[in-house]
Amino acid sequence: MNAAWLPPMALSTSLLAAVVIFALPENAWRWRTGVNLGAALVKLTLVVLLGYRVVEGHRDTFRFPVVEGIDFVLRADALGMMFAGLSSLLWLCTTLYAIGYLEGSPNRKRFFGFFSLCVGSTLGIALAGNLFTFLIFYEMLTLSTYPLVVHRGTPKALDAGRVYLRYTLAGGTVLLLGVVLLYSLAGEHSFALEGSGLEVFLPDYRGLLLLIFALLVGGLAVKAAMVPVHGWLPRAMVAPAPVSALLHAVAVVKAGAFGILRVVYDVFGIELSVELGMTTVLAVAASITIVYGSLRALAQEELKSRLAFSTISQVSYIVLGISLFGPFGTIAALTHLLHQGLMKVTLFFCAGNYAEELGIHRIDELNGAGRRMPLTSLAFTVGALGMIGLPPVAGFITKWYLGMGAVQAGMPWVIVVLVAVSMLNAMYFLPILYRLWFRLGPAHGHGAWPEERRLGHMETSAWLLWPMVATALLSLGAGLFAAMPFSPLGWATAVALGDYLP
Amino acid sequence: MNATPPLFDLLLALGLTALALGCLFDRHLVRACIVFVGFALSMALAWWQLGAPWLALAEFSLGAGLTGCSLFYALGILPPGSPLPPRRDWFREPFRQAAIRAVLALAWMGMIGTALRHSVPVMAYSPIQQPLLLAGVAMSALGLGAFALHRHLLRRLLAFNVLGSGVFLLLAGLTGTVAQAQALIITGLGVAWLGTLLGAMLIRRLYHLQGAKALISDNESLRQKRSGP
Amino acid sequence: MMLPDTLTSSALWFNSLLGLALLWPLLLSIKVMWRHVAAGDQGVVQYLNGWWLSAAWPALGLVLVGNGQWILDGWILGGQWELTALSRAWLMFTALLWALAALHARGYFAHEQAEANAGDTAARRRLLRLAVLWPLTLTGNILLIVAQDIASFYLGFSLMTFAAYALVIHDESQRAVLGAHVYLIMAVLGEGMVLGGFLWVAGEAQVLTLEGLREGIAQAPHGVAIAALLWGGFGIKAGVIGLHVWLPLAHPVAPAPASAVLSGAMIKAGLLGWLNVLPLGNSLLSEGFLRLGQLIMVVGLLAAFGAAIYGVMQRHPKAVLAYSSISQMGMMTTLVATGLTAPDNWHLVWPALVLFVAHHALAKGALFMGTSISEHLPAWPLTLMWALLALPGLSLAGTLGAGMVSKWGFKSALYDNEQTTLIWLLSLAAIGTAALVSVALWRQWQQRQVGKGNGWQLYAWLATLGLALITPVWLPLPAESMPFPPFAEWPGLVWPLPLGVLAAGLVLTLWTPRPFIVPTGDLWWLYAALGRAGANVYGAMVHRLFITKASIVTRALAMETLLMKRLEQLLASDAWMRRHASGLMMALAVGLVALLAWENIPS
Amino acid sequence: MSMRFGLVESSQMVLPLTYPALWVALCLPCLLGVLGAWLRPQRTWPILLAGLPLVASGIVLLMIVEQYGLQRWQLEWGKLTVQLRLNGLSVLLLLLTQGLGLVAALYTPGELRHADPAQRSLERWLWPLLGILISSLSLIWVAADLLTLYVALELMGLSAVAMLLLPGKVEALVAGIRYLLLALVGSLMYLLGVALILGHWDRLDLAGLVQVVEAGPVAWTAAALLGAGLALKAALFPLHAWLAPVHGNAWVPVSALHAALVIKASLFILLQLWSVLIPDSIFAAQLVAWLGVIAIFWGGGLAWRAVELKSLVAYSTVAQMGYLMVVFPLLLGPGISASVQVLAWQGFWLYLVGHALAKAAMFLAAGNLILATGKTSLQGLVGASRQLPLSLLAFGVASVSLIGLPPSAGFTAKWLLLRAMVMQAQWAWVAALLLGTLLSAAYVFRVFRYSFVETSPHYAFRALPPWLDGLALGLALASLLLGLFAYGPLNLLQGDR
Repeated sequence: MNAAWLPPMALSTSLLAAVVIFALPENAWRWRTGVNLGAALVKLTLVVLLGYRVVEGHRDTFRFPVVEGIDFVLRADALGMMFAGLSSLLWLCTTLYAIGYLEGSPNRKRFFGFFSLCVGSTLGIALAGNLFTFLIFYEMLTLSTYPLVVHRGTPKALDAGRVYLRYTLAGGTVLLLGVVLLYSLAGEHSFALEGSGLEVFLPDYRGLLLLIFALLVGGLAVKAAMVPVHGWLPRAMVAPAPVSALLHAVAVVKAGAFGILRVVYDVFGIELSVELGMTTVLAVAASITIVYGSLRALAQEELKSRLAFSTISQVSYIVLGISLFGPFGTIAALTHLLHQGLMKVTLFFCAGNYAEELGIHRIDELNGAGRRMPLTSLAFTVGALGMIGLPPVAGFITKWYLGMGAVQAGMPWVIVVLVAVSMLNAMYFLPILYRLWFRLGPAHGHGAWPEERRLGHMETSAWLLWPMVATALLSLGAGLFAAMPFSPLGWATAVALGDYLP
Repeated sequence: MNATPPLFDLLLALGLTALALGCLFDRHLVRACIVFVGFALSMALAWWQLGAPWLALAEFSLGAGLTGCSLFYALGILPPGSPLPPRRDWFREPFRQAAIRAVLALAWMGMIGTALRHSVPVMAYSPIQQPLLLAGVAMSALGLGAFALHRHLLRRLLAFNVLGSGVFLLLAGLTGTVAQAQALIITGLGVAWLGTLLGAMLIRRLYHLQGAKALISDNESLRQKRSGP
Repeated sequence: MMLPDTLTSSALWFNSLLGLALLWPLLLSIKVMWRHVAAGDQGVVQYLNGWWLSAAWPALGLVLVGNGQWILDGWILGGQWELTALSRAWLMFTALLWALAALHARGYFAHEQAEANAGDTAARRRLLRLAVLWPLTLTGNILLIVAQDIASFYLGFSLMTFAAYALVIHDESQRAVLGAHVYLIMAVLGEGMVLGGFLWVAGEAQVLTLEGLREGIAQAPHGVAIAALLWGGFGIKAGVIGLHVWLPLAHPVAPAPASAVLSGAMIKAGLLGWLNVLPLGNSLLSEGFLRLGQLIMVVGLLAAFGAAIYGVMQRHPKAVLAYSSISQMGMMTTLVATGLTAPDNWHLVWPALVLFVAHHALAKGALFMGTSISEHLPAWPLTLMWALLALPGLSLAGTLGAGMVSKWGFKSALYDNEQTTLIWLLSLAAIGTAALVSVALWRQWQQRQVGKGNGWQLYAWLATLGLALITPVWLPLPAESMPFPPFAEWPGLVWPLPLGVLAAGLVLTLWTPRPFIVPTGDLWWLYAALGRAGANVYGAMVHRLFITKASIVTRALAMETLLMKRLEQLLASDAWMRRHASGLMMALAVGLVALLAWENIPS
Repeated sequence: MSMRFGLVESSQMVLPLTYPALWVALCLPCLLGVLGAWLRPQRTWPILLAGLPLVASGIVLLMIVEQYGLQRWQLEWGKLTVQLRLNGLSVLLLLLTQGLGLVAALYTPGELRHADPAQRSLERWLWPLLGILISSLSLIWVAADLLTLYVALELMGLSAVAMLLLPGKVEALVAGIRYLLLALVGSLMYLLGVALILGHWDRLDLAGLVQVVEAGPVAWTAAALLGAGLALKAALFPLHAWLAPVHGNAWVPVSALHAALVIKASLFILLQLWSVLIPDSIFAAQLVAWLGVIAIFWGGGLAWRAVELKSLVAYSTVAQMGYLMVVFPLLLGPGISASVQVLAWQGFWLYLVGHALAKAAMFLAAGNLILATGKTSLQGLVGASRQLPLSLLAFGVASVSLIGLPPSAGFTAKWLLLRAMVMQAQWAWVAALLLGTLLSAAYVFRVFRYSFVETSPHYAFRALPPWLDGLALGLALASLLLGLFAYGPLNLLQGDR
């Protein structure tokens, strides 16, 4: 039984929400909040339903022809549902957070409208059943994110927006070329095919296949912020905190990483990728990105830019996992897709809370913030420890599987990278924790906060607090109960063993 | 085959070419317009000669009468008492520009001539046989060259009209006076008059709004205004 | 090796007690936080109250229940918690030490509590931090002992490591901050090495349990390298020479009860790590492991002697004791190494080692607590006091009580294998121990103060002391593995003591170098200098890259401006095209014809 | 190629019920225009009501074509024969014309209400001119002989010029007279080409010409003359320069119609005639394509540096026409495989239609922005994102299609074209298309950059009736959705219909 209506319906929740939000007047705060939350909940429900059906063995597919021989396909498969679940869940959290974060600021209608579009595109990316459909939503994501990046309207924000567009549109164009070449070579190619079907071209078109692979992955790497095409990401930090959270944890960088997953596993197939020798290249590129991102993060003095460079480093773990041939590498990549999302979103929520409540932007202003904002600081601690890869936070699980995958794929040098980066992560996160908890600051009567506002009777407004606590608990839970059947790890293992590998 | 061309045709062709030259390159605008009316009358004669009395009538009324009136309206002569724009065009193109136009016009003539040579077999043997066709070629080339060269709007309007006449003549010469050709020429004449009328009104309006300077198209002051960083 | 359960216990009973042992400290730390929050900014809270003191008691109860196993399927990567003969004994002395140290802490921090009650916010903050993180550290320690799966073990290890940072930094003095930072840096380094080793072996052997890991290492192609990596990683915690630098810097600055658990329980976790991951007693080991064992042995002996020689020149009694710990750990390292060099004998060595470790834990705990006693001497006879203070030292040197038993234990185990050189070397090292203890006592004597003592502090110390001396009595090891030395062997065990005391006396009287010649933390200063130099080089490189990048950016911007100018000049010719549209049209037509003709001319 | 234009001789009977629909489609606009001049509607609903039968006629024709395929009519009028044909392509363009015409008409009252009263003296004339324009455009799509095409072309040209002149500003007049003169000369070129054809082959019906035309100097010269004249009218590079000033100064619905349809009509005729006259020439098509490549960058560069909003939109038209020019070598010439030609054909028309919708939407949106801000420059848009979200959204959606980002018609068309180019291994065109995409993104996003500025002082904005924005947004969305739902329209474009 094919419930074709389910995928488009899940997709349309956020698109409809965007339309309704655009139609509502600017000051209809209650209505907008209601629509936002209602849509997020409905979408989450639908995605859970889809996921349930995927577990039951259904692959709900919705398709119609766009032009001769090319279909628009929305298809719920296990891999897509991982990403869809992540985006729906974090959309809910981020929406709640954003409602609190933007309270009283101008242009909220625009913000939430594009926010919904952005998440809608992300879901579209997750559900896309072929490269053509993927490309559609991928570019939609670029466009709907631009207004969010320049939301503040300051010259800095506008410049960041320009840089963002330069990178992503150029990347999108490269991707487009790759997709066109692939379609010209092999025709319509659904993600659903067993095996890649491209092996037949290997003897005659090796060079072309290599070129297509390079174009596809190169185009996607822009959004995944791999070195040397990462430059947009730290600049995009001028956006409001929920946007940064969304960009970094769910939407944009993940879209790139998810795209690489699709290309390597579903378009080329991992065997063909190995055969082409591209996985080693990918592993080296990812390792360079990981180390470079961490080194740069070490030198940052702003909290958000440190987190941004940390993202550059962390997202490439996914790519690294992809490039490690074998089930463990795959599991690591898939798991990290979710884990990194949870942890990073927590960290950005925290950074946003510090900025909103206390006006803190620089790391050296954080002294003693743990006393003033204990829950936020606890959440930050959880996120940071996870990033370092300490158990029981979710980051450890990924690192574990990455290491196993590295040995399995015959690339033990990756372990050196992993350990070195863990140390680097510790070097740039532990000093923050030290400042939060052990240094004396304004909360102890030394100096004053840059710009203190009392947003709620707790340490800050409840809108800002609870989503963050929820994501922190989730990232803790994802690590603590990783061996449970429907944990991210469990799901990733099912996907990796059931769907992709011989 | 008759080796000598009909004398009247020859004379008419020469006269048309001369009148076209006169109206195109006379800097005195009133004089040029008067010459143009003469040119249009000769055209009517040519249509008569080609056996298309309806076309002659149309040319007489539309080409000579209404177009002439439109031109004089543009010059402020009709209706009496209108403001009078300067009667002479003092603007001079650099020599190089003129030379390029001349070369283009010659190339143009060559191109049309080659096509005619293939299309009308007679032309290959004795080009003189069809003097009106040749006049059409010359007029269209002259008209186009002048149109490209001149900047004064009225003179461009004149050049366009001469070009049109040349094209009509070519058409008639190539096809004879079949119904389709007549329909095309009548439409063309009507459009040419409408265009001239519109142009004349525009010239008057522009002169009214901006003065004599505005009548020189694409002069520096306007260009400066349009181009920006 | 497995012992019969001392109590017949159902799995449920075991599991719930194990859960309680782990959760109880967590709950207590939440409770403290809650009470602090509930009391508000001005409220008075007794942080180290009776509840808090009970943190380690469920773990003690667990030991009494006996061996057992609890498999948790959903836990991290699949949990397997177990009390084996080894871990049961280990948990016993660890929990005991934690419980006693907590009692001691109640007295030790009474003064600070009073300040907090008087409204000193700094004292409140410090006490709250201690009260919250102490149970957390304990949880980590318990977890790493009971864990038989890698993830839980690593979790416990890291939890203990990072939470203990708060214990070291407690008084927030400059030296405490330095000590804490050194501790943390070395800990992170250790975590990294351990993680690397774990990942490697997990990938090679695809195992999740420690038992599988030991077998995996023995068979893996790069087993020796992995073993070396893991040995180094845990060695940082266990104070292997070269990696020991945090010990002498962190111990003196930490509060006495914290030093007691640090030195007594936590550095033993490193040793437990070795026992858990190294393929000790596996008779099918490759040649490489033998070499590794020899290397470890050499390093251990180096620590045993080097630390002793360096330690006697220290001034702070706790620093001396820290060096003593390093020296003792060196001896234990040597014993561990025999598991690799002489695997057949390992079944005899390990109970002796555990006894040694347990005794050392309690005795060292007593010694560290003693340093706080000597600062607040009660009104008891001085000789009695000094005798009591010296007791654990004497025991450590192997002259009486449990120390003698344990020394005899491993001596006899080694005798069976005829490793006489090793025995002789270890006896020689005992001289060092004796000397160090003597110096520590002397330094305590020099810095003694009277009064302001507290009953909790004193009685906890006495209890620790007493329990240390009778370790074999309560340690849940088979009695036959803890034989009491026959009388004839006594001189052979006692002789290092007088030599040690003599050596100490000589050093103290003849040559006491200035502190800057023998700085506490020895190699740390070298490492720090090297690290700083490396950081400088890196910084210079980065700076140069930064300058290069900036100049490239400037140049690119200049180029862009220039290009824009050119582009605008070019685009200005659009007006030219407007002017010449008709001419262009003519040219286009002529050109098209020419092109069409050219195309169709037969070549 | 000429097959695809429906230029086939067939003796198929014409369904009688097509006549009324055809006459309504061709004549009703003129009648309505006269009515409009008389009544001068100030509200939208009468216009909507009047436009319904028109659109209905288009839909009836669509259904007929879908059902029965190609339709041909021969109207005898004295010695003259007027040939008309209706295939999938022409009915598609007819519908597009009617729709855009209706939207432009709906927009007009709003535009006039807010226009400078000094410029409204001639507003009465707008309605009949609009009517003539739409009628003549409809005629162009269906005309199948050169005479009818000439008449329709002249009608369209003159009415377009007149409409552009109506505001009466000096700039409009200067631009208008230039346009007038060039358009007239262009028509004469066309006429000259027709003269050569008529003189040589003695017939004007295209279907017949397909049979008799053979390569030779006459065909070449005729093709060159027609090509040059129509290129001038279609504003193909390098004859494009008159376009921007014309658009910059006209009324908004007029600019919209002009950019969307008028110049496209000339291109339509150009391609149709070339497919008849020089179906096997590579070089001419290559020349056009190379000029198109230059146009993409030239127009893009000009739009990128533009100061005025409307000139940005106008210059972008130049660049977009360049994309269409680039397709020529894939449509004309020997040795193009059928699959490539199908892709290129579909891509060409999809791009044309998508661009027409998007460009019209963009002009309307730009007009809204200019009306509301009272400023014509990009600088004047500062703060618009807060005050005029809907106008800006319409502009944004239209620009998505213009840039060719998914899921717009521009994207789908570009996709088809890219595939055709890749299959034909025309890498230069591929590069031009992709780089052009980036360039168009660069100039379009300048608008947004200004509109998102929040730090500058805010100007007072005039409130606009929401239906003005609604019209722009509707067109933009149509262009966007056409990309996703292109299957039906493209099916219609196949040659057998």
